[in-house]
Amino acid sequence: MINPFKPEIAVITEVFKETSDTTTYTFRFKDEETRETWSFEPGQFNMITVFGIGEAPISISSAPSDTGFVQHTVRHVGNVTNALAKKKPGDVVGIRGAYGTGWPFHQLYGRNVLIVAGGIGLAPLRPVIREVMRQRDRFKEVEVLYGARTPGDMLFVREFPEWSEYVKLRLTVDTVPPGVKWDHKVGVVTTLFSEMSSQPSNTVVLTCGPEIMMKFVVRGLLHMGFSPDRIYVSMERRMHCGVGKCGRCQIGPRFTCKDGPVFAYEELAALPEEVLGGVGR
Amino acid sequence: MAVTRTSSVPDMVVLSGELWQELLKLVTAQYKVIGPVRRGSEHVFAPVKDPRDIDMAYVTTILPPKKVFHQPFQVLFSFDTEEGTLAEEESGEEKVLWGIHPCDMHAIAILDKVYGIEYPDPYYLRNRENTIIVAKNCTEVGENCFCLSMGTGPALRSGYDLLLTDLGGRYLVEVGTEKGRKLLSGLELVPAPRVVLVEKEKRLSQARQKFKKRMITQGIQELLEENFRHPIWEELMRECLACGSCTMVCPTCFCYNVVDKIDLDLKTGKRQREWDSCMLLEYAQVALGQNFRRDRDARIKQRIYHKLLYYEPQFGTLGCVGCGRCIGACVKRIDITDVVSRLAESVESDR
Amino acid sequence: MSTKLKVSVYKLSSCAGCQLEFLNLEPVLLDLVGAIEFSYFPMARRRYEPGPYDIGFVEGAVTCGEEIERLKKARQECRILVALGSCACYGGLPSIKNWTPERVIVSRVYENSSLIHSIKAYGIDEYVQVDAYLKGCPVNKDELVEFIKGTLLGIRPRLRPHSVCVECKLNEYECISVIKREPCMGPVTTAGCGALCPSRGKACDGCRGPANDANAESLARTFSEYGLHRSDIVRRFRKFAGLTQEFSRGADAV
Amino acid sequence: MTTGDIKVDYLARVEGEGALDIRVKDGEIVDLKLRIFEPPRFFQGFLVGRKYDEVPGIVSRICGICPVSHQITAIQALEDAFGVRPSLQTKRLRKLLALSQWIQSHTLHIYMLALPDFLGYESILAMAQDHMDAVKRALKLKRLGNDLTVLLGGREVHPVTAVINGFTSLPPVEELRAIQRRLEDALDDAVETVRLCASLEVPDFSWDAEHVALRSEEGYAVNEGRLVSTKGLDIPAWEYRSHIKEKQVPHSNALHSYIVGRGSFLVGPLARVNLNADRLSPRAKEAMKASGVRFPSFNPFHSALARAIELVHAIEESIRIIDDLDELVPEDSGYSIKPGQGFAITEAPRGALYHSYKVNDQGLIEAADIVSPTAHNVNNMEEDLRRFVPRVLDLPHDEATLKCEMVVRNYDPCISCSVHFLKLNIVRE
Ligand SMILES: Cc1cc2nc3c(=O)[nH]c(=O)nc-3n(C[C@H](O)[C@H](O)[C@H](O)COP(=O)(O)OP(=O)(O)OC[C@H]3O[C@@H](n4cnc5c(N)ncnc54)[C@H](O)[C@@H]3O)c2cc1C
Ligand code: SF4
Ligand code: SF4
Ligand code: SF4
Repeated sequence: MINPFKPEIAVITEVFKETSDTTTYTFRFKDEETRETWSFEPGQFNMITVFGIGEAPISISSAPSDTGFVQHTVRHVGNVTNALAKKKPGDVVGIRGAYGTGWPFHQLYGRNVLIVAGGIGLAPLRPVIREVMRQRDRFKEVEVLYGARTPGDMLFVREFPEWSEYVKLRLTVDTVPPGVKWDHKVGVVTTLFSEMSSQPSNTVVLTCGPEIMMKFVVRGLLHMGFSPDRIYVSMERRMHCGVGKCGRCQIGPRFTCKDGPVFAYEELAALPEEVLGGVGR
Repeated sequence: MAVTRTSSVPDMVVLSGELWQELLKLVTAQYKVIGPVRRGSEHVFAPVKDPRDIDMAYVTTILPPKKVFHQPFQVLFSFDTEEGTLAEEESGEEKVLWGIHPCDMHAIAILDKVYGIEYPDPYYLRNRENTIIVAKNCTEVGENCFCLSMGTGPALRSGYDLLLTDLGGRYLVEVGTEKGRKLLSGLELVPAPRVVLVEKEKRLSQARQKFKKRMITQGIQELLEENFRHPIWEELMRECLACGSCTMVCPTCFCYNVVDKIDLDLKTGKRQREWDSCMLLEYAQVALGQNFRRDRDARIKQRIYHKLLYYEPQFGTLGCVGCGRCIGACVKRIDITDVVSRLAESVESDR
Repeated sequence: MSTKLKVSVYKLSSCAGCQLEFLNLEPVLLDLVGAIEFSYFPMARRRYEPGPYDIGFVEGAVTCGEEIERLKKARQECRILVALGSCACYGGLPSIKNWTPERVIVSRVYENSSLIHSIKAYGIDEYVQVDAYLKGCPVNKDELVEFIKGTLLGIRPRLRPHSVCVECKLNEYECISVIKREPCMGPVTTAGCGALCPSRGKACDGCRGPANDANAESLARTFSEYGLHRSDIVRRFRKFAGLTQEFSRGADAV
Repeated sequence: MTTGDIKVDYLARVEGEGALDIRVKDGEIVDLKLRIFEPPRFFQGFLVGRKYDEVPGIVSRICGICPVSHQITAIQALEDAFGVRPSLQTKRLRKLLALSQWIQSHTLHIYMLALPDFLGYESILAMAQDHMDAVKRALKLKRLGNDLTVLLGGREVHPVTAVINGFTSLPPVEELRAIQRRLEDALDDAVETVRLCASLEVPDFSWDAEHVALRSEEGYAVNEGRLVSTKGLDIPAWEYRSHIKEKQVPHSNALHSYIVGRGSFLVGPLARVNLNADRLSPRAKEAMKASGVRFPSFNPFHSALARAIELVHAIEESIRIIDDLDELVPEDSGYSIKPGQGFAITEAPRGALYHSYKVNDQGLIEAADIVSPTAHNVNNMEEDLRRFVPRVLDLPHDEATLKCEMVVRNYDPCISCSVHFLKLNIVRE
């Protein structure tokens, strides 16, 4: 019997510090067969093990067409993620996955795409952006709205110039520390709505970020006439198995790990438990 | 093509006095048996060495027999922090789970779905497959039992390897599977006449008369969906101790936590999972302190809604089997059937 | 060798039982001293090395001014300061006296009370910032080891934050409250002791202080239903952790 | 012609904190103070108003090294007040529990306090390199005592099962048998410990201090008996206060126990062996004889040896008690509360421990009186020091310090349990 709880061993091949508290890791599976057959969809996540510390669900931030390696972008906030911060190229971790629903990638073909991300929420959307760049003709207008706390907290900035050749990239930050140069917007991510070009018709929305952010994003977009059945959100819940067994991630009858993390907004809105916006309650 | 003696065992036998004792002796001698034994004034499922320790008259146990399959603590594998080498724990021996009640059998059927679908759970399934289940119909009813309302008792129709019914000093034994038949193979047995089924039915219908507790199941889904905001939840929030007992004892609860237990050399260790509970504050807390169910009422609702509303779309069945353990374990006597009745009453009086 | 964690153990007003738990770790003691250095531990060593230390374990409640000074010094010389046991966490048993005027308490023990300079007993976080709490009277040895391992690894160790009931159930102990209708503090007390008292047929005494989300008011109402007098209920909550908000609410509930 | 001060700050390894100030002038001691830093925790103060059944659990917290002794003494004092007479089974289990703590505490003292001093190490941890055998033996014996406490009481420090008129739970007989085998196996280790202690070179230092201990018809006294002494004391527990009192002395910080009409006295293993040698178990007697030291001995430096002899006794006696406990039956532990006063004395590892309570008709405590072994001894400690110090005045400071510490550590003082210590103007270096 396959044991879904036993991670594959992977070696860190590259460590790139995105910001003061976030790092992008490149991993290579030790087992050659796994390396060749392993596949995933944008928006899925892996359970990453630091042996002796524990496991944490982390979105895959590389694209399916990036073969031979897999990348994760990790914000160091707790035990596992801080332990990762101490890892160097050559160190081993455990990886199992890929788990969960991805973004409805094939539904995006022939449509406009609006991506709204906050903070670390850009990580699971990076694979979408990278695929869009590689198959640009299959999509109509693609616009990315991205907000972070400060300019220094923006992820993937070294890739922005290239991204901008393919998609409309609009940036905002909550605050600009004194002495920092910033040519973009200041304010929460929804302040970008006033300047964005995306229109409700034929547009699919993908959003990921803090739950409170997604609440206001969804509320704003619905108000502007975007269709609730074409808004997709990626949810965060505590998880310990990734495969619908440990129960920790349930939202109503849904398991965030296997029915999500990407949900159609409509599906969540129908649940009795107040979800988007029920922050802390 | 050896013809085993097993095939000569009839499908239905009646065992009394000596034969019954002989069966117990035979089974406990040949297998690791886990059966109901006394612990103070309660009962637990525990390994039985001496058949006299089995108490067939038990009403319920502190923990349900699910603990044999989904263990409170389960080592998943051991590791080496530098190499990452993974050694899996060895599988256990064949055992017999003796005397479980219909409600618990139904609960196991639910867990079979939880652990059997999509990514089958090897630890659960290994324990499950290694176990022969001897179930026992209930001819007596406990004060908290309401399986009758849930359609999960007092009689069992399927799922067992052997099924026992107490006919008063004699046991009707029905064979459910070949695994079960094997247990009877060492005895000289004659088939029971079909009339004992009449006797069995009589005893079970007597039992049905004895239920004091009842759960309203009709329209329960709508009832809950419409009353997510209801004063009763605030009242329960004031009462509930959030101690977690109700969920720890529930036969259908499956939540767990995973922890790495590292040795003092900081090089080797084990990954282990252990039961957890949605009633506990830290359960839904994530890094940086955010908690998706900080308030007690949110957690109480999660438990009750999960049992009575969410299992259905998840696993095609209600998540409560009416064993009554959560009622019995609650220091505050919070009663799931009472909560539903009161919701129904308040809706009734609103009309 | 030089990479060993430097550990110090301080004693304030206490019974020394918590620090004795280090020496009660016989089976792993030699491994432990392979990983950490008891740089300052008067109970076990005559010699001591000066700070700074990586971890400082402070045992005992603060009950006099001089202890406040020593505590502040301890805070300065330790990277991680740990409240070792319920006295250091909450004031512990010595805090029972806080509800009686100091003068009355002193005169019950000493004839010449003018010589005694005692103040109300508090946990150490009344005076300094505390990085971790190891609860219990005494602390649990397994938790102590888990904590040290966690510190060696640089992580937050997992200490059970929930009620004693969870461990009671995990081990299938007969419920003292439901079965015997005895007033058990388990539902509001932090686990980590393995439900020791219920395992030995005894109601939990609440020695580990309030659990996560402890609903002491509700438990106090149940105690009252069990026939406890108001003063009995107050005594139960004002024992090991009477100064905590949660247990104060229990004491005031009925 | 020397004038100097000896200050021993932080008497290391006495599970508490004390300091010794000695002022010397022209070779004469002009002032000697054993200062105790331990602030009072007022157990006797806050016990007033608590319920009788809380008492054993509360007084346990007076001392983490000998919690069992406080529990048992409190229980017996309350039983005395209520007129409860526990069963033989309960008495046997209690004795076993008390002995388990002797094994643990004696091992702790001998190997972790005394041996490093005599062998010239700063701690047992430092001894590990050269004396691994001894260290391993220490850990084994200490664990054994602890495991026996855990089996009977639930945990090593502040066990939970002992209550008035019985136990809340009984140990499984198989486990008692299993630990009995370990006790049998450990007897040789205990005898080896006696040999080791006998081999230590001790100063020739004796004086005729009064030695006080319980003595009983029922064997080497632990939980029962009359309080007797080498100078003719012979009283039951309830007469304690007519004979033993405390006074405050101007040069010292501590209340000093004294026997009315005489003065300071010594309790503990040395006193017990001196007064009860005839009641020791066979192997303990043998080991005592083989040690080459003649008892009674009035040399306080023989207290480690006395402890080792008691270690043999405690183990052998435990084996015997387990033999007697072949079937444990749950008993009715009911009793009714009566207003009144009760008294009890037991032998804690460090010596005689006295508890007395006055209980009202509600079962509330009206007065509590607790005198721990260390409180009994502190007066005598100073007496020892006063006689001993002149011998070390000419030694280098470090050595003199160590020697003074050793005098104090002979008593294995558990400062945290000294509920009677006063704290006065603490001056810290
Ligand atoms: C589907 C999904 C995708 C995610 N993708 C990313 C990502 O790409 N980059 C990133 O930096 N973070 C991501 N997170 C959040 C990340 O999982 C948490 O930050 C991480 O689990 C914290 O673990 P820790 O051990 O460092 O923290 P601790 O607070 O020490 O957590 C202890 C344990 O609690 C659990 N836990 C704590 N917080 C969370 C949480 N937010 N979600 C789930 N379990 C939690 C974990 O099992 C963890 O082992 C994602 C979360 C989910 C659910
Ligand atoms: S919810 Fe309660 S009654 Fe229902 S199965 Fe669980 S424990 Fe039994
Ligand atoms: S005995 Fe106490 S701690 Fe255990 S389940 Fe009952 S109430 Fe909770
Ligand atoms: S059960 Fe309660 S009193 Fe007993 S050790 Fe645990 S927390 Fe302390």
